Amino acid sequence: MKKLINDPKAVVNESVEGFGLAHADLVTVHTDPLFVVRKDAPVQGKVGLVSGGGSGHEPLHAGYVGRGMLDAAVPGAVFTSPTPDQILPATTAVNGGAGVLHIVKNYTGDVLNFETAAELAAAEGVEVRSVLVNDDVAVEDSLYTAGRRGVGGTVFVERIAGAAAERGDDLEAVTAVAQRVIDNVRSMGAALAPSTVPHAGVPSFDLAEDEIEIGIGIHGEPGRHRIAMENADGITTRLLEPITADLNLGSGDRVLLMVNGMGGSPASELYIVYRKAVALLKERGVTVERSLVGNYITALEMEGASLTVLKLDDEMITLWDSPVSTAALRWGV
Amino acid sequence: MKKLINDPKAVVNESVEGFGLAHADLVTVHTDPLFVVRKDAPVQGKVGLVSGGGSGHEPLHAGYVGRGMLDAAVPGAVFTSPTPDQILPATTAVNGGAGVLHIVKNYTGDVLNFETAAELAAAEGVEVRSVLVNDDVAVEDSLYTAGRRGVGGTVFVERIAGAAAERGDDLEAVTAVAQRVIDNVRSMGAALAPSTVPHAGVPSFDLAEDEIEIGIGIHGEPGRHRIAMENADGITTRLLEPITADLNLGSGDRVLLMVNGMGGSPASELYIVYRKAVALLKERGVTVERSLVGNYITALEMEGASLTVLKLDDEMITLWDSPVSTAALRWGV
Amino acid sequence: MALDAGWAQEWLRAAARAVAENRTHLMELDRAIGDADHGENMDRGFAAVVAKLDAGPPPATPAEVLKAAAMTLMSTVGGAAGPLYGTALLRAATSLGDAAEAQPDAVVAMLSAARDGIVARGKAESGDKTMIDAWTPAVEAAATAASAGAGPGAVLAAAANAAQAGAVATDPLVARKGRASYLGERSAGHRDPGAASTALILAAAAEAAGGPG
Amino acid sequence: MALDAGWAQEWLRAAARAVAENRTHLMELDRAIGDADHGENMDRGFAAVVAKLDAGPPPATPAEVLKAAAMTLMSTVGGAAGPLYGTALLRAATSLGDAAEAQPDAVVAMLSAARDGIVARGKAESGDKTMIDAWTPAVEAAATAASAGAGPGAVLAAAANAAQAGAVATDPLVARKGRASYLGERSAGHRDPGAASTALILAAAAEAAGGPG
Ligand SMILES: Nc1ncnc2c1ncn2[C@@H]1O[C@H](COP(=O)(O)OP(=O)(O)O)[C@@H](O)[C@H]1O
Ligand SMILES: Nc1ncnc2c1ncn2[C@@H]1O[C@H](COP(=O)(O)OP(=O)(O)O)[C@@H](O)[C@H]1O
Ligand SMILES: [Mg+2]
Ligand SMILES: [Mg+2]
Ligand SMILES: [Mg+2]
Ligand SMILES: [Mg+2]
Repeated sequence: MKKLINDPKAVVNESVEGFGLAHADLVTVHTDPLFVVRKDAPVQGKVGLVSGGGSGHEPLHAGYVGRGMLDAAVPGAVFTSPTPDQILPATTAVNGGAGVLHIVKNYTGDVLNFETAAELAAAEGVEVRSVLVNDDVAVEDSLYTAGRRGVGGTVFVERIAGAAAERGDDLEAVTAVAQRVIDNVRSMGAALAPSTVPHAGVPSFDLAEDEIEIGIGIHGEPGRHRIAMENADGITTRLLEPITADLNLGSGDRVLLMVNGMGGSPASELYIVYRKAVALLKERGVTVERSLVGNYITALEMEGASLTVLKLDDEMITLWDSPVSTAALRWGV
Repeated sequence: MKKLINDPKAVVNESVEGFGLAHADLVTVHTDPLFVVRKDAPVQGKVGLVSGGGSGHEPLHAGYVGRGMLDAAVPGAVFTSPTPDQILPATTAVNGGAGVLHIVKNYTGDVLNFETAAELAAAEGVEVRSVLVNDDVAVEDSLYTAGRRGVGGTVFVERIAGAAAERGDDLEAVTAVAQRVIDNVRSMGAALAPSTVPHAGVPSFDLAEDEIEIGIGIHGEPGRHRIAMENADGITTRLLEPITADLNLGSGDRVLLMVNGMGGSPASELYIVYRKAVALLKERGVTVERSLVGNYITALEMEGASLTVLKLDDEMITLWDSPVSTAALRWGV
Repeated sequence: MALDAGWAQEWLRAAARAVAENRTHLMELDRAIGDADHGENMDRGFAAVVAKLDAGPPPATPAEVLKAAAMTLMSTVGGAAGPLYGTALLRAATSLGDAAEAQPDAVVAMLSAARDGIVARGKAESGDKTMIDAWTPAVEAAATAASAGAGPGAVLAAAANAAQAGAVATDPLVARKGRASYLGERSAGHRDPGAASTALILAAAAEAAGGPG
Repeated sequence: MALDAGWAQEWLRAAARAVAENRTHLMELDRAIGDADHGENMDRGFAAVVAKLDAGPPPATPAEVLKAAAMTLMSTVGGAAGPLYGTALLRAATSLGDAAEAQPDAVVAMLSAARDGIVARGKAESGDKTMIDAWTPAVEAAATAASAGAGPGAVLAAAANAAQAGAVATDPLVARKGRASYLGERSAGHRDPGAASTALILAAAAEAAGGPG
C-alpha cells in the first residue's frame, strides 16, 4: 500500500486539520470530538444542516460546509460512520434556534449513530429532524432488507436543502424539500479498480484486468455483479438505464445530472461518460438543465464513476442556482 | 488497461465534446481543428490569452477558459503538444484588437508549435507575445539543455495574467505580470504510481510496491530519481525544500501555495500534504496567504502530488482575488 | 470465579485481546462482504475500553463495568457495530442491576437483554446473516445450561460455544441486513464479521470466568 | 529508380509502413526516457500523409510531394517531432527546387538542408541524444558516397546505414535536449526515439529508390 499518509490511524485527523487550514475562511474545525462547522455558526434564526459519515468520500461532507449548503459535517473513521458524541456537539453548535436537519445516508451505521445523537440532542432541547438518502438503484429496495444505499444524491440534497435553509425556510419546509429531492434522485456506479482503506492495507476487492464491478457503493464494497470490461458508452448505458427506469423519466422531463468520479479516474474520462449520458437522455426527450462533472463523492482512489440524476422542478432549479460558497461547490459569491 | 473510454484515438475529441456540453454557459468548442474558446470571444479591446498543450492534464487548460482567466485552450493529443493549425485559429478567434498572449509550458514540442503559430498569426496581422512557464525545480536549468519544464505554475500564470487582461491591462502589461509570476513560481512533484496513456496501453513507467518517483513531470515521464517509499511528511519536505531554496524564501515572505493532485490520489491525502507544507513554511516565517488544494494540473490517473509556491506581492494578491469564472476555478461571480 | 466486577473487567480485557489478535481476520471477513473495517473498528473500541478501565477507579459492580464499556464503545467504534454492541452492553448492565455478582439465571437474563437490545436497534431477524445469528443461539444455549443446573462459568461456556456455531452457520446465508445485504446473493459463502466478533466476545466472557465453575 | 515525384511518393508510403510497423517499438523507446507517444504521433502523422497523397492529384516534382507531406506532418504529429520533421521536409523540398528528379549532389544537399532545418528549430548539437545524432552522420555518409561517385540510390543507402548507426550510438548518451533531458543521467542506456524514427525514414527513402542505382 502506497499512500500520501503518515500514520494510518491519523489519516482522518491530519486530513481534516489540513482542510481546516486551507479553508479557514469558510470553516472551523473542532477536534476531540472531531467535527467541522461553518465559520459563522450558529446562524441565528436559520435551520442548521448537519451531515456526516465515514471519511474517504471527500469532498463529501466537509467540502460542502459553508453558505448555502451544510452548517456542519461530522467525519467518521475511513468508511466508518461517526459516533453520537461527535454528532451531538455538531448539532448543538449549529442550532440557531430554528432547529437542525440531519441528512443521513442510508447505512445501518449512519442511521443508528445519527438516531442516537438526535435523541440526545432532543433531550437537550434542540429540535431535530432527519432525512434518509437512499438513491442507489443498484440495491433492491425492500422492507426486509437494509434498503437502498445513500450515494451521489446526497450532494444534491445537501445543496438544495442548504439553499432552502439559507433563504429562511423553516425546519418543516427544509425537511420537505430535502425529502422531495430524495424522492426524485437516483444513482448507480461502476468501479474499474478498487481502493485501499489505509488501516486495512489491501485493496477492498480483487478485480481481474478485464473485469469491472457494476453497482458499487462508496465504501469499497464489491458491487452487485461483475462483468467483462466494456467501453465508456456501454458502461454509461448500463448505469443510466436503471436510473431512468426507476425515475420513469420521459419526454419533457428536466434533470440535474452528475457524472461523479470515484476518486481515481481522470476528469477526461468523466466527460466522455457525460457526453454519452446526455445523448441517451436526449434520445428519451429528457433535458439536462444543470450538471456536475467531477469528483464529488468518492471512495478514496477507486477508479470508476457514478451517475446521479435528479428530476427537477422549478423550485429546485431556483434553489440549485442560488449562491453557494463551500470548498467544493462555489458560485454566485 | 481499463479506462472509461471508447476508442483510444477518440479520447480527446469525445472528452472535449463532453466538456463543451457540460460547460456550454462558459465555452464554445470548435472541432476540426480542435480548440476551446470563451463563450463571449473575442472580447473587444481585451488582450486575449491562449494556452494549450497535450491533453491528459485536465482541468488544464480547457477548465481554465472563462472570465478572468484564459480566452482559448488548445488541446493536443494525450501528452502531445497541439499543432500550429489548431493554435492559429484559436489565436485569431480571441483577438479583440488588443493582441494575444501565448502562455506556453516549456517543452520542446509546445515551444516549437506555438512558435510556428505565433509567426503565422503575426503574418495575419495579430500582435502576439509569448511567455514560457518553466517552474519545475526538479529539472536543472541550464543553457545547454531544454531547461526546466512548465508544470503547476502554469495555473497561477493563467489566473493572474487572466485577471490583468480582464481589468484592461494592455499586452505589454499582461505579458509583464505573467513573466513576474513565472519569475517567482517554483514547483516539484512526486509519483506513487504511474499513469497509462490510452494509445500506449501500458503504464508509463514501472514502480515497485515500495518505491516512489521524485521529480516527475506531468507527462508520465519517470522522475529525476527513485527512492524508497516515505511517509507524507517526508515526501512533502523533500518536495518543498528545493522550492524554498530556489525562491530563497524567508521570514516575512507571503506565498500562494498549491498542493496539486496528479489525478489518482484522493483529496484527503492532498490535505495531509498541505498540512505539512504549511507547517514547514511557517517554520521559515513564510505566510501562506492563499492556497489551492486539489487536482489542478494532472497526469491522467497518476497517483502523487506536486507542490507549487508563488512568492506574492500585493498586486498579485489583488489579481488572484478578482472574479474568475471557469469550469475549474470560480469565485467572485 | 464469581461473576463480579473483577470478572467483568477481565471479560472486557480478554475481549480486547481477542479482538486485537483477530483484527486482521475480522477485517478480511468484512472485506469480503462489507467495507473491511470491522476489525479496525472493534480494535479501536476495545482498546479504548481497556484504557478507560485502566484510568478509572475499580468499579464496584459488574453492571458499572459494562456500562462504562458500553459508553466507550458507543463513542469510539462507529459504524453499525458501535451502536449495536454499545446498546447490548448497556442493556446487559441494566439487566444486572446493582448485584455484586451474577448468578446463572442473571447471566441468561443479561445475555438475553443484550440480544434484545441489538434487535431493538438493528431490527434484524434470525437468518439475516448478522451478529444476531450468534447472539440468539448463545442465549438459548445459556438458558438450557442454566435450567440444567450449570454454574455461571458453564453457562457462559455454553453461550460461547453456541455463538461460535452460530457464526459458522452464517456462512451459507444471504445477508438481508447491514452492508452485506447490498451484495445480494454474492454475500453467500462468507462468514458474517459481526457474528464472528460476537463469538470472540462471548468466548472472552467464558474465559474470564475461568471455565465451568 | 530515378528520384522523381514517384520516388518521393513511394518514400513517404514506405516510411508510413515502417512507422506503423514500429509504432509500438518507438513508443517503448519513448516510454523509457520520454512520454511514450513518439510511435503514436509518427503513425498518426504518416497515416495522414498517405491519406493526403491518396486524395490529391499526382504531384509533378519530388519537392511538391515533400512539401505536402511537411505541411501534413506539421498539423498532425504535434509534440517535438511534428515541427522538426515538418521543417526538415519543408527545407528538403525547398532545396530540391522544381527539379523533376534529384541527382546525387542534390540528394546530399536535400539531406543537409533537412538536417539544418532541424538544428535551426531545435538548437540541438551532435551528442545531445536527439534525431540530429542520426541526421548528421547520414548527411556525412551521403556526401562521402556522392563524392565517391555513387548513384542516388546508393547515396540514400549510405545515408540510411549511417543514420541507423547514429541511432544505435545514442544509446549511451545523456540527453541534453528534448524530454529525455529531464531524466539527466537516467537517460543513458536507452536509444533516442527520434533518432530511431529518422533511421526508419531514411531507410524508406533508400528502399523507395530500389537499392543502389
Ligand atoms: N441491522 C443489523 N442488526 C444486527 N447486526 C447488524 C445489523 N447491521 C449490521 N450488523 C452487524 O454489524 C456488522 C458490521 O459491523 P461494522 O463492519 O463494524 O460496521 P459497518 O457495516 O458500518 O462497516 C455486520 O457483520 C453485522 O453482524
Ligand atoms: N531540440 C531538439 N532537437 C532535435 N530533436 C529533438 C529536440 N527535442 C526533441 N527532439 C527529438 O524528438 C523526439 C521526441 O519526439 P516526440 O516523442 O514525438 O515528441 P515529445 O517529446 O514532444 O513527446 C526525441 O526522441 C528527439 O529525437
Ligand atoms: Mg464501516
Ligand atoms: Mg509528447
Ligand atoms: Mg464494516
Ligand atoms: Mg514523446
